[in-house]
Amino acid sequence: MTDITAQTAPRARWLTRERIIKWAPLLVLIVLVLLFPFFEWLEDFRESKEHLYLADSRFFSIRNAARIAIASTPALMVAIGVTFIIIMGSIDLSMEGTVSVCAVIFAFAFIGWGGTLTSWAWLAIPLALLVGAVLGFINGLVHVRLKIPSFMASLAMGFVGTGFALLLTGGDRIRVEDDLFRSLLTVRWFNFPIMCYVALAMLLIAWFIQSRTTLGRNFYAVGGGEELAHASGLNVSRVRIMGFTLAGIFFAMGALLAVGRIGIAETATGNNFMFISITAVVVGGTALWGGIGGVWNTLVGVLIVNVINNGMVVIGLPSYVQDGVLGLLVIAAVVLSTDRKTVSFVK
Amino acid sequence: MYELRQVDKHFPGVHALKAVDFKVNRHEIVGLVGENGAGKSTLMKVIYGAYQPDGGDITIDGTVVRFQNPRQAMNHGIGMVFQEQSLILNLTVMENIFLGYEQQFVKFGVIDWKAMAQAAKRQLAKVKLDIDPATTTSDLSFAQRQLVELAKVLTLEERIDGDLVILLDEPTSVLAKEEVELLFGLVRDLTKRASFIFVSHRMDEVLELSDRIYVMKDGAVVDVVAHDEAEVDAIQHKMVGREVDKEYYREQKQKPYDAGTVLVGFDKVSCGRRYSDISFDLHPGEVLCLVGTEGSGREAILRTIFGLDSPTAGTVTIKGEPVTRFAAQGGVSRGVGYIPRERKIEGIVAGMNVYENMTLSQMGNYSSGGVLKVGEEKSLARAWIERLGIKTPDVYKDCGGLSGGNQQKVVLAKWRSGGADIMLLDHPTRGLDIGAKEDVYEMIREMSDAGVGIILVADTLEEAIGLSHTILVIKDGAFQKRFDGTPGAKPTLYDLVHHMI
Amino acid sequence: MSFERIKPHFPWITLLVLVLLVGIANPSFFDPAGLLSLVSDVVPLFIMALGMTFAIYIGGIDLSVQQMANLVTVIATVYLANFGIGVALIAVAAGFIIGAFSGFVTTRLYVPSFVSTLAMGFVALSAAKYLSGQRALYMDAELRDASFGWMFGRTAGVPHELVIALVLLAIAWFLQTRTTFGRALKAVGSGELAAVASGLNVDRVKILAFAISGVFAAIAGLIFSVKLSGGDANLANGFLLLAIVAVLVGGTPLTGGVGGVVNTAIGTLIVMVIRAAMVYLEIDATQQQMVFGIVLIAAIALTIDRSKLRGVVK
Amino acid sequence: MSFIKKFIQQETVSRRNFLLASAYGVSGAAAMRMFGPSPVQAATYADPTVAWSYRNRTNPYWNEIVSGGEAFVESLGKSKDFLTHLINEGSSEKSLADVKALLAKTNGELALAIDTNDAPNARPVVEACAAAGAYVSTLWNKTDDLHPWDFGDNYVSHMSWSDEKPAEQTARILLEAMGGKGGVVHLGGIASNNPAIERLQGLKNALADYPDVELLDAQPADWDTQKANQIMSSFITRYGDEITGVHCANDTIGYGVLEALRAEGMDIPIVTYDGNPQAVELVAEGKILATVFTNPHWGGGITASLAYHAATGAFKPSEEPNEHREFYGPTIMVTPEDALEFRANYLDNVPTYDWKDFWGPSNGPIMYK
Repeated sequence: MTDITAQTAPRARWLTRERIIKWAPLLVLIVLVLLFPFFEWLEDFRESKEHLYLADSRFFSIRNAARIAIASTPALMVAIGVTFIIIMGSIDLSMEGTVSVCAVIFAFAFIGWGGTLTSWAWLAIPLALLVGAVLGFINGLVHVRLKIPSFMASLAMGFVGTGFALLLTGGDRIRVEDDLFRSLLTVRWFNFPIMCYVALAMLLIAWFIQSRTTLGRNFYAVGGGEELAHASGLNVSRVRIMGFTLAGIFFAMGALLAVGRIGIAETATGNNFMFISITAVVVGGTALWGGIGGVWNTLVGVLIVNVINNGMVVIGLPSYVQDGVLGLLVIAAVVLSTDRKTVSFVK
Repeated sequence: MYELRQVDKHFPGVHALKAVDFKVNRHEIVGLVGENGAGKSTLMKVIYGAYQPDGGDITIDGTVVRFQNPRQAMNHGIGMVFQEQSLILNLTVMENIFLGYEQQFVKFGVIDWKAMAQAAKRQLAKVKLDIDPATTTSDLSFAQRQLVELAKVLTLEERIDGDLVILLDEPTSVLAKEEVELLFGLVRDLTKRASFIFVSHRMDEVLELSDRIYVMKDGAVVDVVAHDEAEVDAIQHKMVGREVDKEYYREQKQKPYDAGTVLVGFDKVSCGRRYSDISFDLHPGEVLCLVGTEGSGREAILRTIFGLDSPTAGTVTIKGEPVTRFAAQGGVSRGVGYIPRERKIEGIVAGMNVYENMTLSQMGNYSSGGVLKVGEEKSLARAWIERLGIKTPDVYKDCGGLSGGNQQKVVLAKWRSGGADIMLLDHPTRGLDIGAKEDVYEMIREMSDAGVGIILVADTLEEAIGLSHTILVIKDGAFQKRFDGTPGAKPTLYDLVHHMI
Repeated sequence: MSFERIKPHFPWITLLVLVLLVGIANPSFFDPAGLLSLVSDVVPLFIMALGMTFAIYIGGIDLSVQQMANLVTVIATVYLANFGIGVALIAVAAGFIIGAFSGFVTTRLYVPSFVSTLAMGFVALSAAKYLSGQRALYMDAELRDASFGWMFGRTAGVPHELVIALVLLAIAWFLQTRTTFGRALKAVGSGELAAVASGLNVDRVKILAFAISGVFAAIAGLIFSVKLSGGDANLANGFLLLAIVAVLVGGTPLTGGVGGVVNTAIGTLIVMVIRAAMVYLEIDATQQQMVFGIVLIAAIALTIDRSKLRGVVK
Repeated sequence: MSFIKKFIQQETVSRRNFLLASAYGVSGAAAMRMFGPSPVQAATYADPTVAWSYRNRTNPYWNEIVSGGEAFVESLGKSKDFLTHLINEGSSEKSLADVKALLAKTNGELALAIDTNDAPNARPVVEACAAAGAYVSTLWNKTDDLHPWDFGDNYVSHMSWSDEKPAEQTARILLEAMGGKGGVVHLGGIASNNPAIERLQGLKNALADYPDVELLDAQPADWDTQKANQIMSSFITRYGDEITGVHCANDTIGYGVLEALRAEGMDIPIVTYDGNPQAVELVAEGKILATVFTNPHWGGGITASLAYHAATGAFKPSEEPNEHREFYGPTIMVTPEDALEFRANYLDNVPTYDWKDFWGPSNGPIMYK
């Protein structure tokens, strides 16, 4: 007779399969971080140059870490936003449009209200976040109220967003030159520019939302079993709309950091975020069918993608093979972090 | 206190509830029995707010109420402990307990996990379950999950000032005997605070626990008996509408099987943690029933024979050939047919019509060079619709829109028409009404006569006993005992239960 | 109930309404020659969407089609001189292999098709860049005419491109509705578990679906390459999202098992009409994309048959 | 240089040689017998629709082009809105489909100025215009075997820019600023685009005279600011202080590079291309050493003007010499010394051009290699 009231027995072995799979994305990241310096070493070794593995690596250096971090921050914000949606088992493809609109409205407001953070122009920041929230809210409404699957609803909303940004700018690009705002990029604390700390703060907020708020936990409930969650009295429609709204806010944050990085807001600011962010989320180990994963996974995923991108240039891989290598590495990373025993089928 | 008056519910093509009167008094435990398909689950869904009735009233203390969703019902003190696992597996125990009611632990927008854990502890203590509330639900055993379900519903106690009505849907189906007693003790304790509606297939338990018992048949309440007057035979009679006799399971049609030939041979077969060291032989014309509790490994054995799971040890032989590669295609080509329990998910393809479903496993027979002979498919379908009496307007009807019994007949037709001579039946009568069940029993006998070897995982023990030539009892993946089921010498319910738990 | 009965017909009703709206606003839209030319120009996109339908029909998606077509434009241009019309075979083979590999990664390695096909698209892009030497290449006109000139003539006023499209549509329709493979596709899309429990080789069906998607993308690339008489690694850019949109607007939702190739034909025409409407209705250049998005939401909201999206809408 | 890269590059070179031999070797001359309609006497129109088809509105370069087109229609006494815009969003398929739609709508009464997005797309666009009796002038992209004079009057002209020489000049300015030694990196456009190829070649030509400068790396940044930014930071990791100069294929790439340098606190000379107002500003501030102004305003206006005037019959293209049908656009080098003056002359006050002076500012006939 089994004693059902007892605690489930603690896992005897420390290195269980589940645990390895859970940490696989991080392992992949570590392997990549060690792999690229190896190629550097190999190159110098072939040319009989003095090279101490890692110590003499240019890739494996604080300054390059900062560069990878800078490149990662806007994508991280966008990826965090879409992480919440993917945890719910939906998908959001509207990020390119939302990022563009937020960036452009931010820049217009910032310039119009004084052009420097020391004036009322700082209000442009909350305005941009608000715009992101509104766009996300509309996206959620279209999805939930019109009962259009999120893939289609958000894809179309993405077109609308990009179109709206184009309408606003008429194709012009707006420079944001304020030194104080640009200190996001130019001022460094402990070798990393401020934007990295901003991104870190947002990551912690996202983590907080994910782990300490009702909304965050409800995302997991919806992703784990929408009908069950509904039967438990959860207002699933509301959670969904809130989720898309929250994602919109993070997309707006991504827009702000993207503008902070380049100093330019334009319709093209949002380009390329869609595939990179979803790839990063999946590579980080958040499953597209929902319920598993989280923002730390997304951080690892974004870093994996950016480390690959940076490392390929650093070891001098020709540009035309870079896309292919990125593709294959992404497949490899996802394969390693998927628990094939718990998945019945994948589409 | 809680009352349904003349409640009606229609679904397309089904009159699921027919003018049902139902009443629960304070501190009362009300039993609800009926065969599958009698309307119990629809009635429960109406009670806890998942369905809205088409006619009649729901009253609480004489006031008419109407629930749009389960949450509104909960706010009136009505909670449900589900039969199917309704916990969300990727959440922790405490999150499941307070799902949708986290607000009480939120301070300044932050969930106070400690407070929630403590509160969850209190709830778990009510069901005497001592586990860490932060455990991920998927790590719990089925029995533990069942208690967590109960603990979850009991949160109503703190939340609602008024009376509570708690539905228990088959709460004992996965519990061991002591656990059942523990649960009953809990429920009796709790009657101080709440009323219960207890739904179970285990007649003895219903009789033991309930103050009054409602008997349902074909969507209507056919009898209400008080605890003291209740008798198993009488209730069963009401439930099925006649004596549950040998006729019901077609025992008179049970013929000896051909012991000289072996269709499926299991020789010390193990499959991971699911089952181990199982041996048996299946012969033509034999109905072999695997008996055990949920998760005892019955289904896994079926899946191995069909080719969906590969064994980790031992030898499986089908028709004398040892199976080396386990894949469903192999199973089908060896003449194995599989009627899965999840009929709507694994049995039929909703969205495909009758003839498409019937030929799905045997498209090779109805095509040449990969091109389908749709005409032949349709005539096949028409033939089997007639032969099995499948109720469908035509062969183009989407199988997702057929009733459960007719869906099951389509699945049976799929395998029988394909010439399967080894049939694996996993809960073939689950959710079917009496008439449909009898059709299934009839078909099992027919197949048996035709020399088909059948491995059955039955919906109830009575069914297992009534239908089978041979019964294997399995517990926790291990073989317990073999019973011979020759008519007249069949084992009793007690014999089986004794070895099951 | 009558509303329910009209529902499956919404895609083509939407198309008809759109055509009428544009035509009323600008009657020159109804000029048969102009319409015919519009339709024949959308052929490469249509063929790509046709292939995509198979991937979406089983509940997946194929994001590699655009890069596949890019690769084929390069292959066709580079090898035309060596193999003549034989490059068509190479192109189709390349499409099949890359598509099948995506399918393999999806079904056997459990990588969601959204990621596996995206990644395989990158691989195809790399191959295209490598083969093309990162340059825009063009075909020798005589060689092109000798091998593929037949693609662009007219017979009795009907452009051959259109004939090709119709033939491919017929083949795809036949595959979908009349073959065991098509039936298996439907089973996998509507109820994968039931398909497994019926003993279908589900993995093979899925891999084949992606392979077919690759083949159609390759054919689209080939036609496009011949039409433009050249190739480079970016030539087919802009196809991907439109191809997805064409499938979705036609009423084949991402949940699988519903819709089909005929829907995609209608969806492609809807996309074509919306796009042409921008020109005919003289929508301001800066507003076009936004208008496109809004019309798209409206069109999808109209064309998807929600009663067939079993269960929850994600 | 990395051994992987060396290996793959060697492979590519042999592959490319093979490819060139096969693609070009068999038959050089373009034959139009089957595809192109035979040149016939083309009809002219009193009031044709004037349209510009271009890549997108997010690049200031195209905005300048469009402003030229608009200035031209205004010179006809019409409003700006008279100019029809077709935007292809970087899709050749859309480019062609939109042109076809417009041809159908206008029944061929069309004067089209177009950049076909990708060179191979030029042929079907021109063929469609010719078949419909419309008049088309192309800019930038066309394949070398496609010529206006093969289409009678309908294919009016093709204008491009010879970027090799100006890019070489900016490269020389850069290399001089570097003191004739050190290492330079190049960030290019979409690799298969002709201007991208020519601009890199210009740098390579200049480098021949500076043996002490090493071309450390050249990668395509796809004309994209953000991509340029990321590639530049990776370059900084790989080469660090070895980089003493940056050669960019256009201004938008330059912005990304500048920001990457700014993030690192690095200050090394860079040169760009295109002469966008913002870039000219940066040149004036000394942040960019040189850019090349290709006068997109004039280019946009004159391309539309050529098509329009051919369509109205004001001039007959087939009677013009070949150098009037295929010609290079003007280029003006902008350096810190003359940036302010340049800005005053060309940007702050856009000159009023005589849109009938078709070939005045042009830069000689297009030469094929």
